[in-house]
Amino acid sequence: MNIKIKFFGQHKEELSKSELNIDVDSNCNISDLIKILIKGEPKFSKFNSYAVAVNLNYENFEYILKNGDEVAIIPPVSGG
Amino acid sequence: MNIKIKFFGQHKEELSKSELNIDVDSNCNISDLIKILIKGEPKFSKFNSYAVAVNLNYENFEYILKNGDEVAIIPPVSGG
Amino acid sequence: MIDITKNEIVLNDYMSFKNEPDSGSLLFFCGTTRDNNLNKKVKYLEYEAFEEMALIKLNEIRKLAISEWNLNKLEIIHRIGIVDISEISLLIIASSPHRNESFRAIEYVIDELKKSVPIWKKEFYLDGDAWIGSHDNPN
Amino acid sequence: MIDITKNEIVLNDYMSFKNEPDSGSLLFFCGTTRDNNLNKKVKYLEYEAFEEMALIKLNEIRKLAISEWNLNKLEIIHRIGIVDISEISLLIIASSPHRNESFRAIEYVIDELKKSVPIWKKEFYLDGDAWIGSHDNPN
Repeated sequence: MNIKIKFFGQHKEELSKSELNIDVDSNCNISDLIKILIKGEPKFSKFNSYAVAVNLNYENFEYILKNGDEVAIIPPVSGG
Repeated sequence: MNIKIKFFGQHKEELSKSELNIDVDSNCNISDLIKILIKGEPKFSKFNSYAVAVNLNYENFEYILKNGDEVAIIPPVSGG
Repeated sequence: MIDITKNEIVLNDYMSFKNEPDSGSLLFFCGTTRDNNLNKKVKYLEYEAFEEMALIKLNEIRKLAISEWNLNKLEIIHRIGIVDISEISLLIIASSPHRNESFRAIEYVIDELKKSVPIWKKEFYLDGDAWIGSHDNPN
Repeated sequence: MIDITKNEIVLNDYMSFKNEPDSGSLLFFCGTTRDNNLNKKVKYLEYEAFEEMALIKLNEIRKLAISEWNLNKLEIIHRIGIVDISEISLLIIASSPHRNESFRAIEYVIDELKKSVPIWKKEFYLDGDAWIGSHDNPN
């Protein structure tokens, strides 16, 4: 399955990219995706605190991904 | 002693006057002044709830008046 | 700044300034004439003030609020005379480093103003009028 | 109305309307760039948003606030990009029959916005910069 990952703020800056496409096996949840992400982007391992949204909704790390899902990694927000 | 009394809002409207000069004896306090006021202006007796300011400061009813004091009868305020 | 004015309060007149550089919060409260009260249709309001004393009381409230919440700016403008529906009777502007202070200060000013500042409101209805705030024997 | 905009937020643009006839309270909150934070001199801020999602979240917050406090109006405008000192990053306007609802609603919107709306702030100092809100290992 193909998953699109979006990065923002400090993540985007640190990884020097705003998007990434990753192929994952079926039954992959978000925790699994993060492990795969860190293998390809070791710099991401320094980040401990972020939320994840799938197709514009916040989801927990057990969420099972579907082909074509867009996963946004959300650093701690600080609008206002 | 001469005391000037100022009326506002519903009092001014009811008595059809905004000011009144009253002669009182020395040692007259505000309670005494109100009794004298009601004798001259019986319509004022219908009002139960008001504060009193002497020379622009709120004072209690035991306040002893001095010659030339300006006494403002303050109906319940409702600014805003 | 404190003001009691017979003129219409026009918000744009107060919007030309930028916030203070060391403020992160700027809050504007407008009290406006509502077209109804206690199930009666209101045509307009009329405010009367004991101006000399009201200015003193507003200044006292302002100074207390500025020192209590460490404000960079606090302006209180109260209109008197006839105030039509939707027009502003009271404008309060507060500026502070953080937002909580602006909110608390403006709520304090309104509460205190309604307790101690000699300003009176009369509501005009389709079929009469009434002074607000009085618990005295009605006519 | 909800908006996320790259343009400067000019208060006068939002001041031309009169308050709703059945409202007695109109409250404007402006969050502005402060020239200091945590004892550092701030030169300017830069905001970034995940706009598509931020608009959805702001709309959810707005709907909840309107129904919770029975507001007649609630507008939320957030600026993104560079925001200079004293300029407005966040404008919230609330209108309600009584004042308490306007105050509670705006405080609620700010609190929720700071919890769940994907917008990020970077502070630029004389000697560097920092993303705000992060508790991750610093560089």
